Amino acid sequence: MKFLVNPNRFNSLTDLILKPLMLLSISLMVIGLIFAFFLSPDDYQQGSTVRIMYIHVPSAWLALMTYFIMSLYSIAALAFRIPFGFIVNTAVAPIGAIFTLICIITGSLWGKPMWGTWWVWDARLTSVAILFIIYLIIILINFSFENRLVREKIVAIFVLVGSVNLPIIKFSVDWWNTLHQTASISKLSSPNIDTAMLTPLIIMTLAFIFIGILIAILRIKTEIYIRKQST
Amino acid sequence: MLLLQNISLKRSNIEIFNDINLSLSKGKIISLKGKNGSGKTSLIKIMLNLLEPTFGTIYWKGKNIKKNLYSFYDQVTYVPDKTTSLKNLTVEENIKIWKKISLSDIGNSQITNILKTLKLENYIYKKVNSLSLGETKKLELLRLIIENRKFWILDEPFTNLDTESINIMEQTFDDHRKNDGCIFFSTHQRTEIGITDEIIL
Amino acid sequence: MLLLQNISLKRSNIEIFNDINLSLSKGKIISLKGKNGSGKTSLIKIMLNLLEPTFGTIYWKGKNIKKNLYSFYDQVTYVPDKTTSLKNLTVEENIKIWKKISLSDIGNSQITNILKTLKLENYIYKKVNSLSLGETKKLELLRLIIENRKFWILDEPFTNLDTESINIMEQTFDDHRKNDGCIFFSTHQRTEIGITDEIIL
Amino acid sequence: MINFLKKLIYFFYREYKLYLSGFHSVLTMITFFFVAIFTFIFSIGPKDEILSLLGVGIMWTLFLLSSTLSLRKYYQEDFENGNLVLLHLRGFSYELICILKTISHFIFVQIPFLIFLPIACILLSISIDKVYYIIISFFLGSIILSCLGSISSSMNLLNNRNYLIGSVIVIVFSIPVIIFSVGLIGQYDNFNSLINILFGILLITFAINPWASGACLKLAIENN
Amino acid sequence: MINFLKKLIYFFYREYKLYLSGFHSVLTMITFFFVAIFTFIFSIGPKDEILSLLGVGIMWTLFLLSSTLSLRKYYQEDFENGNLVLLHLRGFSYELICILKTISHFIFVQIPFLIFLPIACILLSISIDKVYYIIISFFLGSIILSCLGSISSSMNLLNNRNYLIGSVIVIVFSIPVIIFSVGLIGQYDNFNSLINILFGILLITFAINPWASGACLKLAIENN
Ligand code: HEM
Ligand SMILES: Nc1ncnc2c1ncn2[C@@H]1O[C@H](COP(=O)(O)OP(=O)(O)OP(=O)(O)O)[C@@H](O)[C@H]1O
Ligand SMILES: Nc1ncnc2c1ncn2[C@@H]1O[C@H](COP(=O)(O)OP(=O)(O)OP(=O)(O)O)[C@@H](O)[C@H]1O
Ligand SMILES: [Mg+2]
Ligand SMILES: [Mg+2]
Repeated sequence: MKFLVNPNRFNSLTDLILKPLMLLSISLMVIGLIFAFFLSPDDYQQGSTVRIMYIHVPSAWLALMTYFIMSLYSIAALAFRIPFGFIVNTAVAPIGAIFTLICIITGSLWGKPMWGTWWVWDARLTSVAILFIIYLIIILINFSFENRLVREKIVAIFVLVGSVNLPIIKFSVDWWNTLHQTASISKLSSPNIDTAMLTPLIIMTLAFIFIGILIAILRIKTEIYIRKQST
Repeated sequence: MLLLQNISLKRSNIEIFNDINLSLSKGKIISLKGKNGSGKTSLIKIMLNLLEPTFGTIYWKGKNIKKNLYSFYDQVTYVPDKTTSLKNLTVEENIKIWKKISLSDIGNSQITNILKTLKLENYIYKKVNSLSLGETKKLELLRLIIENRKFWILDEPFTNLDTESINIMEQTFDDHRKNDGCIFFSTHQRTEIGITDEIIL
Repeated sequence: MLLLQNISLKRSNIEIFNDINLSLSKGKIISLKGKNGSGKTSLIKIMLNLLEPTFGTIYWKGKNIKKNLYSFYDQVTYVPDKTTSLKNLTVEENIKIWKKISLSDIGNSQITNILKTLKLENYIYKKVNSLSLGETKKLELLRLIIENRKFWILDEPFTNLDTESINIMEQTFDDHRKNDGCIFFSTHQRTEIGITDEIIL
Repeated sequence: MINFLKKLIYFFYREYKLYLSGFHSVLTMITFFFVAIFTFIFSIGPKDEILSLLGVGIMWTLFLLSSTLSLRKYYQEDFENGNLVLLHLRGFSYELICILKTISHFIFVQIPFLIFLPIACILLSISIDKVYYIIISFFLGSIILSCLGSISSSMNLLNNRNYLIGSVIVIVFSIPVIIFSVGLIGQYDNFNSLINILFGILLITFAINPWASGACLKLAIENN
Repeated sequence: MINFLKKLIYFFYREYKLYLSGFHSVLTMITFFFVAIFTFIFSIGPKDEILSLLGVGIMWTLFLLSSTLSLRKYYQEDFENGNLVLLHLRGFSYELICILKTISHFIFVQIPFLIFLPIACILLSISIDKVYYIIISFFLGSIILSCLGSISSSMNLLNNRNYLIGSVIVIVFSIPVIIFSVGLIGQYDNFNSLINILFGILLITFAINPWASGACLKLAIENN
């Protein structure tokens, strides 16, 4: 598992898996989209708007997952002085931001027919919006500060402070009564969702994960390269 | 007293200078010369522990300077190359603030005298940003007298001064050296003071 | 071409100078000397119509300068005594902005050449606020070449420059004069260029 | 003539470099805008009726804030480093500088906000059919703010205790503008007559601005 | 020891002179605050109940936003003209400078503000018995804001292209403060326990401030 913290190992391993990963993620995406748009049934209440779910839910999960990974790496970087953590932070933040943005946009598109408005200040929506702003600020910090050492530290600290937001997002639907759907799929033991809908959802989630990993690998590689250049 | 050992500096990956050794002690005037960009200002900043050298150590009274930074600072007056006087305040206010912050026990009459020799006496109630460049520089140099320390570290102290003021400054430098002071300054000008050592970067 | 007649100036009720007469015309280098506070900078500002003299008039091509201000400005490059380059931008961006605003038709290769002779070629992607003082001054003086006008009006152009750069500047001045240009500059330094006239305030 | 137009364009290019040293500066401004909206919502609570009541006020306040925050970029920096003089020598009269600076302030500070205004409206539960009115009134209002900002920051250059209140006076002057624009939102019936008043104010400030600011610039440069 | 105390006093004297000579920026802040309050009053209309309900939240947010207006006085000027270095050489460690600057920001910017607070309360029809609570919470909150402002403006020294990012970070961090302080006003019963939380936040920011800002100052000076 050394490749998770060591740039050289990371580079050599990812060189190997990059192409297969690319193939895998593209094909999963295609299959998933076919399933989502053609092979899955309409919801009896929501009609075909339910198909938004196949994008909304995976991107939401990935937005959270990305931030979670960033928090782990920030701890690694700050507490155990593993500089690779800073690299990951810098590289991965824009990916998380994009996923969050997708989640918010699809959510609002879904919200208009379902709730009658694009936006409400309900706990989950608010906390996701804050997540997006946190991502944005991280990106902006990376752009604005010239001194790399400073920039990295500020980002890592910021990520850690911001991570209190994660449980709020996750459990907001349980803690406060909100408009938003409570967890129905992620109850692993008995997901109360039809398998015809579950299959495309799972495929799309996998596709999102692999695409996320793919872009992350590419970005981390560039980041490693940039740092090698500058020293 | 102050000893620089094997100082080297890189800035943005370009080597500025390498392996500088020098020492300051009382009764010396050292001038620092070099082309533009040769690192004079940087060396002075390193000397004052404002900039970390890439390599090398600085000793003050035999100990690493970081160990007793403030005892060193307490003996130094630094006049940077840029204007530091507060522009929206008058000359008098600037002098007053500076006198107070450096806990100087210099008398008002003495200050008036110096203002007179420097021909600044008519400007005490003027704001600094309506002084001419040379007058501002003189005000900067006034800090040497106000703070009344042994070590003077100056970055291009003669720019914008007219010949007469330069002469006065050279006289002051000489007096200071005779009073057991030490002066380290960078310059592009040829000066005729009793320089005891010249460093060329 | 430019004629100053009976110019006097008071600033905050103190008389700075009185009854100055001078004229600029092509092929001349005029140096302006004087003590600190004698009004060199003020005279230059008056000449550029940036400051109203207490008394006296300025003529440009026989007409009062206020009548055809911009035709005069169009022939002048002014390098003030303070840094004007934008500190947060790089050297290259500064040059680019300046080139565009003055609608200069000077080629990039020529600029690269000058940057090389001034030894600034390694700094083009550096921000101005991380340059040394001398390097910044050189960048300022680069405007003379970029703008490519006949009249150069300079306020203390040699401060902070090393001897080598001063020589280059003097060479440039000489070339400019030979090309029918006109230079008016204030300085405290002794220079050895072909000064045709010296005004002492 | 073509030269003159070129010069104008390069002036804006320069301003662009000064205001926004890249895309991330724009992004920061917009983030600032949204973070501020969030803060308001956290402090006054997310009740729809209240939000849509306060929404316009919130947005106006933020507009006012952002234009106050950016006042330093107006003339201060260029004045202090002598660039104002250099621009003048390159053929920009003081009045022209003022006009161009006002326009660039509008473009580089206010426009990014105006673009994201509809999203802000969604967040503040302002119904979509009002957005049209809001955008028009903000458009006019922000030009007025830019003009007023120009006057105030040029007055501040005079750096003389008598003129200290420059920036204050101008904020105060923006009160009627705000009253009108806020009032405008409630009254869609006589929207047109109100917008005419706003337009009138705009014309007046726009006409006064180069004249007043130009005089201040001239004076400031003389005293420098 | 006495020398040290003298030095501290003279430091404040110096700050006093600086803030006084730039008094218009404080004045700008206060006018901005009031104009914004007027804006809200106009957009809500003089409905007392709503006003007094929302008043505290509005004041808090405006307070926060207007304190971003004064951030330039914090370190920027002293950094640019080299005075930070000179003060350091006169025996003020970077951390000490940060503490003193924070205190003087509080004294010379926030206190004048706090003085005008009761007037704002009257405008927003907040009943007089609440004013006491409001002042206490604003008092604590403004110290927190001063600390956060110090951190953000010292961070801004490290980036000279994007002057807003510091403010954005500060605002994000102060959202919890606002939530607590606004919540405080509604609940006079457990006022004490809530004030304790605010006090806790105050202590934390006050402890982090010299450490974080000091490090930024040191780095900024090295890179200059
Ligand atoms: C802008 C608005 C929205 C945002 C920001 C948002 C955000 C999120 C997030 C962050 C998750 C992942 C939660 C988790 O992992 O537990 C999620 C899941 C989900 N969202 Fe949304 N959402 C929005 C609108 C909607 C709408 C309008 C609907 C449909 C009515 C919806 C339906 C769902 C469903 C069904 C899930 C899966 C829940 C589960 O089983 O875990 N969302 N949303
Ligand atoms: N903050 C900085 N960041 C990066 N490089 C810098 C910085 N400051 C100075 N430099 C570079 O370091 C070199 C030395 O600069 P320094 O200011 O020490 O020169 P100097 O000898 O004082 O020159 P001058 O005679 O022009 O004042 C220059 O090439 C300059 O470009
Ligand atoms: N803005 C101003 N307001 C009032 N008086 C001023 C102003 N600027 C300069 N002065 C005064 O006018 C006199 C001449 O100033 P000026 O800057 O022209 O001198 P100078 O000859 O350029 O001096 P130096 O060699 O020091 O640059 C000085 O005594 C100065 O104090
Ligand atoms: Mg230097
Ligand atoms: Mg001068």
